[in-house]
Amino acid sequence: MGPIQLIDEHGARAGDEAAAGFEMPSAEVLLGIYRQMTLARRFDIQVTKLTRQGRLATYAPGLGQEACEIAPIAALQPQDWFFPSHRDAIGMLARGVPPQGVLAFFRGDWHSDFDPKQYRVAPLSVPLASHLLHAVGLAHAARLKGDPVVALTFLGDGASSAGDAHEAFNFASTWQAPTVFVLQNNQYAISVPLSRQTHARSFADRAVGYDMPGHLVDGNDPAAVYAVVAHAVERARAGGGPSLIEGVTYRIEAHTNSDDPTRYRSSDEVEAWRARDPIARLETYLRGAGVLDDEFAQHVAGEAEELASSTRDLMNAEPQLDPLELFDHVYAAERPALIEQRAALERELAEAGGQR
Amino acid sequence: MGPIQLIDEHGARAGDEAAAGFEMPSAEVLLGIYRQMTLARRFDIQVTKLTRQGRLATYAPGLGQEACEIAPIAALQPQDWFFPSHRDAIGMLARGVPPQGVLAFFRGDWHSDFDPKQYRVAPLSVPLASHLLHAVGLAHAARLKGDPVVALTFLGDGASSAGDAHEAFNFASTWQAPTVFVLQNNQYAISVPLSRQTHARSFADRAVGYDMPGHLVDGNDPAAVYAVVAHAVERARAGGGPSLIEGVTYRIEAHTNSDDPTRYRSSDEVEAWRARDPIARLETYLRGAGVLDDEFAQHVAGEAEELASSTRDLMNAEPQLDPLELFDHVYAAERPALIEQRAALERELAEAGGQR
Amino acid sequence: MTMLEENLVPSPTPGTVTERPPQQPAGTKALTMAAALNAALRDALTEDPDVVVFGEDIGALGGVFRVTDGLAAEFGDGRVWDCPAAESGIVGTAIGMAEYGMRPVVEMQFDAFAYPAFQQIASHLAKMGSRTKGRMRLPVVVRIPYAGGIGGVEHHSDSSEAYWTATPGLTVVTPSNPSDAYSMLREAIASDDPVIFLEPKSRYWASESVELPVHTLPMTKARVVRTGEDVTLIAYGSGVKVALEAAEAGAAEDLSVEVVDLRSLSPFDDETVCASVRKTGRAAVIHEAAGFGSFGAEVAARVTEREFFSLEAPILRITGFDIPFPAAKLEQYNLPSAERVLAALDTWVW
Amino acid sequence: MTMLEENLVPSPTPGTVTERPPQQPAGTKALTMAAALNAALRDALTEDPDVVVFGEDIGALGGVFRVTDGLAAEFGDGRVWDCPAAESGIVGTAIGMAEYGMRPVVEMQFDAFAYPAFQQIASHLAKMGSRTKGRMRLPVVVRIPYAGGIGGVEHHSDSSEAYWTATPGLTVVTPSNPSDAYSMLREAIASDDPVIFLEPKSRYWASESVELPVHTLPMTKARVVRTGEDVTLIAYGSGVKVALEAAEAGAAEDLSVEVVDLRSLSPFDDETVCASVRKTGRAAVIHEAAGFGSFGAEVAARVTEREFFSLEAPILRITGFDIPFPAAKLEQYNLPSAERVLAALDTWVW
Ligand SMILES: Cc1ncc(C[n+]2csc(CCOP(=O)(O)OP(=O)(O)O)c2C)c(N)n1
Ligand SMILES: Cc1ncc(C[n+]2csc(CCOP(=O)(O)OP(=O)(O)O)c2C)c(N)n1
Ligand SMILES: [Mg+2]
Ligand SMILES: [Mg+2]
Repeated sequence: MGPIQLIDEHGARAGDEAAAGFEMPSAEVLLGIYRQMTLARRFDIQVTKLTRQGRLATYAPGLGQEACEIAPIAALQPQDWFFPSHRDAIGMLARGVPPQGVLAFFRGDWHSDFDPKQYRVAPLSVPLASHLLHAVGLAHAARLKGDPVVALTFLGDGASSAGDAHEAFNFASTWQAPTVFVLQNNQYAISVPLSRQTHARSFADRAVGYDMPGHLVDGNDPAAVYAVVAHAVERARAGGGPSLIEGVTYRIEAHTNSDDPTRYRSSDEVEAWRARDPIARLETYLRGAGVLDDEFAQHVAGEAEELASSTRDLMNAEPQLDPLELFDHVYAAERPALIEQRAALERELAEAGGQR
Repeated sequence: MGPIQLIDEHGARAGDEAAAGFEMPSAEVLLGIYRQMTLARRFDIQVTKLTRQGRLATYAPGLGQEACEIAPIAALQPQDWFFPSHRDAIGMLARGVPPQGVLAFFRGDWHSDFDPKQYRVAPLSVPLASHLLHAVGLAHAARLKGDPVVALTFLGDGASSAGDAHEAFNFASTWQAPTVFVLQNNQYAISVPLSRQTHARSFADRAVGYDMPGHLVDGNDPAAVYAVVAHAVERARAGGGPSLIEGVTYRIEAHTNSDDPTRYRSSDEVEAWRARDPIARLETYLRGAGVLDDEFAQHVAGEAEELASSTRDLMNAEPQLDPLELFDHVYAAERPALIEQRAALERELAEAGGQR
Repeated sequence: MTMLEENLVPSPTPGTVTERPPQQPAGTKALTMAAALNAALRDALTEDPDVVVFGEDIGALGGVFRVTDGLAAEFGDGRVWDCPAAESGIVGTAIGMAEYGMRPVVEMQFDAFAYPAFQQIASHLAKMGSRTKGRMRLPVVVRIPYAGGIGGVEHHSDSSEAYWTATPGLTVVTPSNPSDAYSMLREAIASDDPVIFLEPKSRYWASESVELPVHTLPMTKARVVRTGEDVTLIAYGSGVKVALEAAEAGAAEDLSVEVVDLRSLSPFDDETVCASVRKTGRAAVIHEAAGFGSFGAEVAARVTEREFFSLEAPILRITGFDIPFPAAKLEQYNLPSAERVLAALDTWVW
Repeated sequence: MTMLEENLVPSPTPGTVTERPPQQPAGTKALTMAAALNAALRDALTEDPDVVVFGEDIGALGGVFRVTDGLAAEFGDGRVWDCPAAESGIVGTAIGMAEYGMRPVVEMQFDAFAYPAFQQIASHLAKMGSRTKGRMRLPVVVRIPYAGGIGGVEHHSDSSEAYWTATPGLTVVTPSNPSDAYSMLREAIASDDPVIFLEPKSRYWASESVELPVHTLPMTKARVVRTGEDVTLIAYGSGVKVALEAAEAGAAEDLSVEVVDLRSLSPFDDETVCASVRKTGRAAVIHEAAGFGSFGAEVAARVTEREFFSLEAPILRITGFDIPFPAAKLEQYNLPSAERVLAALDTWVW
């Protein structure tokens, strides 16, 4: 049985078999996703460009993965939490974290610079799959407190190999913690292809070993991703436990600006996946369904341009960073040693006239 | 579908459905297993007793798990390797490691005191599931060298929760390394029952996520365990890749001498499992099949007593340990610091007249 | 410090040091360190609904050292529970719970079994506070029974403090007696910073007459447990007993020994330690961990940096050898002893 | 030491320090440390069929730092291959391969990503030799690019040496230049003991004129890279460059600075270091890692133990602050610099 699909590659409604009983989301939901994906695409392209220009330390583009990044976020309620990985800047953006908050990490201003509790978004986590356990713990804590909170977290095909992925699946299922794991199978872990990462027929199969639902979804079909994730989220909220969802997609861009994909994959392969663009697919469907017109499309395009230019301005302005702040947050409690070291750096900077 | 069974709880040949296509091992094989199980049982009881008397630092009894411990060893060829866990003293014994070699760890003479290469048995590994990766690595290395070697390793229901268990399953399946994982599900991880360890219907289900064969076996049926493991071993040897086999069994004794099972399980439960004794089951079957007679049984019983008394003598004699040897094996290369420290201890001992 | 008495209690693992029977003053209660820790957890669970306790075998069994004895029955499944045998999972989920406002206290069954959680501790637990500019603090306590002296088998006697003290963002403390155990664990649980709470295994059964709740010195302060004039012995955990024995023996030889119980390894109480060293002019550090690259090196280095000109001799380290911790029957040769301490002091030119 | 020259090579991660263009003497070849390591792996793979190389992205990509560039194509899948992204699995399977007689060289992509392998390294790799009384040695090399200076994001700039040096059973070495990188990696691969091979990221692109194969000092020996009379700077990895810069600047102020490149952290070459300190009477240790509980503490403590009476002043430590490694735009404030070294030396009473 192939991946669940609601909109086929040509933008037409998929057959019942492919839909596997999942319903087409409402026009309103799909328009919202269309808008967020469009904004995300424009943001992503802009940031990738700025990174090439050296404005950011690094950036992991989500280009081509917008369906997996955006649709799950649309399935959350305000009180829910999102635990992103290195690939998920646009997911964070869609969840409401402002560009500065999303990009501080990538520019190298600070490891994270937004209030996780305000947006219910954890700092993006780099150590593969390690954040899955945080999602499980938070979900379990909320459940113990009786709050209707669901934790959504993303991982990649490479991260699926980490021991923490297994421990997270096992803790979540054993505790029946309201957690939804979305595995974005974009075919590569940097340069390592699936065939060297796993022997599984699908990552969704992993769910069997934890007796939790596992769904294999067309990761470039935003409607299918939304339907399946929304189902899993509400199931978790209702006490039904965790789910694992694999979205089959593709990383169109390089892993990061410092990667050289020509060393490990063909441009034909990339072009073939470009043709399966998730945004174009949704747009075709929505226009065909008569719910998306030029006016809305232009309006969203305009928003996207604004976002791009404000992001450009943001990244072109040097951030005002205070090196002395390095000492201020390491501990909640006061530490004499850090007070001394802070003072030492302060003296050094004063002598050097603020420069180093 | 229940666990695979070739001999039912009453010692009768199980039905075809339960056998799931596996064949009854030859009388010769079963007699050999009967003998090893009997020796193991007696050894285990003796060592447990000696441990209670304080002759050993600790011991993790295999009582009741002899089918899972012994039958897989019988399925190995001389060139194959065995990677035991803390529970597997009797498996090591069955593989040919002499009592002193098996017990040095438990008495506290040295962390391991036999030549792994001589017996193709790795030192018993305590950190849960960590040794599974060693088995996978060794199996892969042998395959790269073109040697027909299979690595067999044991883990428990608790160890299945460790990240290393997943990483081992994933590396083994991705590399198609000739490894056989035998998971002894004895219902508890010290005091923690299955329900708090996993939500899986069976651990054999985990295999699905790695697209490797997974077999659920009656872990107290030595014939079934042998048949399934032997099949997996030869499959692996032939290049068919790894398998995961869950044996459903029970830890009759305490976790170790320092455990108090009355705190977490009922004696009724223990007695119910005692009634499913794997040795009695095999004996009934073999006698019914007319291949085991009193003479053989008595002969084996005699061997068992000899083993018990020699083990008793071995453990009652204080080992001759040289504390200076502590410095001799830390590195293959010479270390000035260790030479100094060795000399310092030597002086100290001399001054104290060898005592401390 | 309150008077210490010790009694003979069967250790959950064999080979435990046998100790003097207790004589308890009226009105107070003889309490082992294990019981004191148990009481601290009980009181914290009672006073703060956000405190939860979980780990391996900490429920019905009460922990392999019985530190959590009775808590699961008393507080129920939503507060105290057994979880899968996976330490990364334990610390990782504790982090998530703390992010939702809870105060998890988790147990690593033995020192070496904290290693699977190393990434969660070093890359997340220690860093989340600074990572988020203090917006997301992680009030998690990781309890780790550590060090040897109980005849444990391999991996059951590691002294892992150097790994944690080398990790900025962690607070690392270790009590050496029951009253500190209670007081410091309460303070650790109340702290908004993650705390690595190291429990010296061989001291679990040492008992003391104390009335609970007891509040001793702040968790981060060192304590002079015996005053002396000639030399300062700097110790912590199980090393404090060794230091006190050495001091006692030294007194017989007219050597006046001051003993400092660090209590907190990170942060380090420079004030108390340096004041003592300024007074005595000589110091030695005692711990079970292998000497090379150990925490004792930090103690020697920083005290020397600060008090070089008041030191009459180099700071010595009496530690375990630079070898993996030995098997049960050989551990005695690796553990610091009063004799070894005094012999080391003799190497100084006086 | 052979003359060092440096050139500007784009770092695989942004923000790399830019360096002088190379002038290479005739007959020799300008080689970066990354290229030297690549050559060492190639030569080892060629000479010993039991050597295998695997890890994340070390195949077609050639490693994120290109250290394994071209090896997969040249030696094929059975010798050099990409594996799943799981470090415990990488070290754990390497251990198993070594048990079967192979000599695996594995790469941890960045320092902090070795942490998932912590248990495999501390509880197995380091202990197997002593555990088996030397019957089963583990000739495994774990390559770890470490430290900062390349503008990396979080977890990409940790200095984790203190974790490894505190672990008996490991040999821990770190080259500071291309010729040592080649020579030491060859020696590490040939060693029957497990070696943690720390590669200072910021030096990958420093180049040197050298003819291969080059055999420098034994891996476990320190080297005096600059002689001086007034003070000894003890450094390793990226700190050597800082020390040499400080020495150069010091010379301008009539301060005669001797610089020792440790090369091996464990074992420690007491002989070479103490001889230098006896001569100068003053010493300072330089490293990027946070100072508290650092390897620098071991250096200061052991040298003081041995040379207390030849020291005119306490051994200083010029290190990173006691904080998690900062974000790219702030790392410069945390990294030791020649100015900071000289300023520290000024705090001594001369
Ligand atoms: C524990 C750990 N090891 C290694 C890395 C380095 N690394 C960063 S991204 C990456 C590949 C991840 O692949 P995948 O999970 O498929 O996510 P993708 O980048 O494809 O979105 C690796 C190995 C890391 N971040 N964490
Ligand atoms: C990494 C690690 N954590 C904790 C322990 C302590 N421990 C020893 S045995 C055990 C339970 C193991 O249960 P299981 O895997 O089912 O094996 P069994 O003892 O039942 O045979 C635990 C938690 C350990 N050995 N390793
Ligand atoms: Mg991927
Ligand atoms: Mg079990």
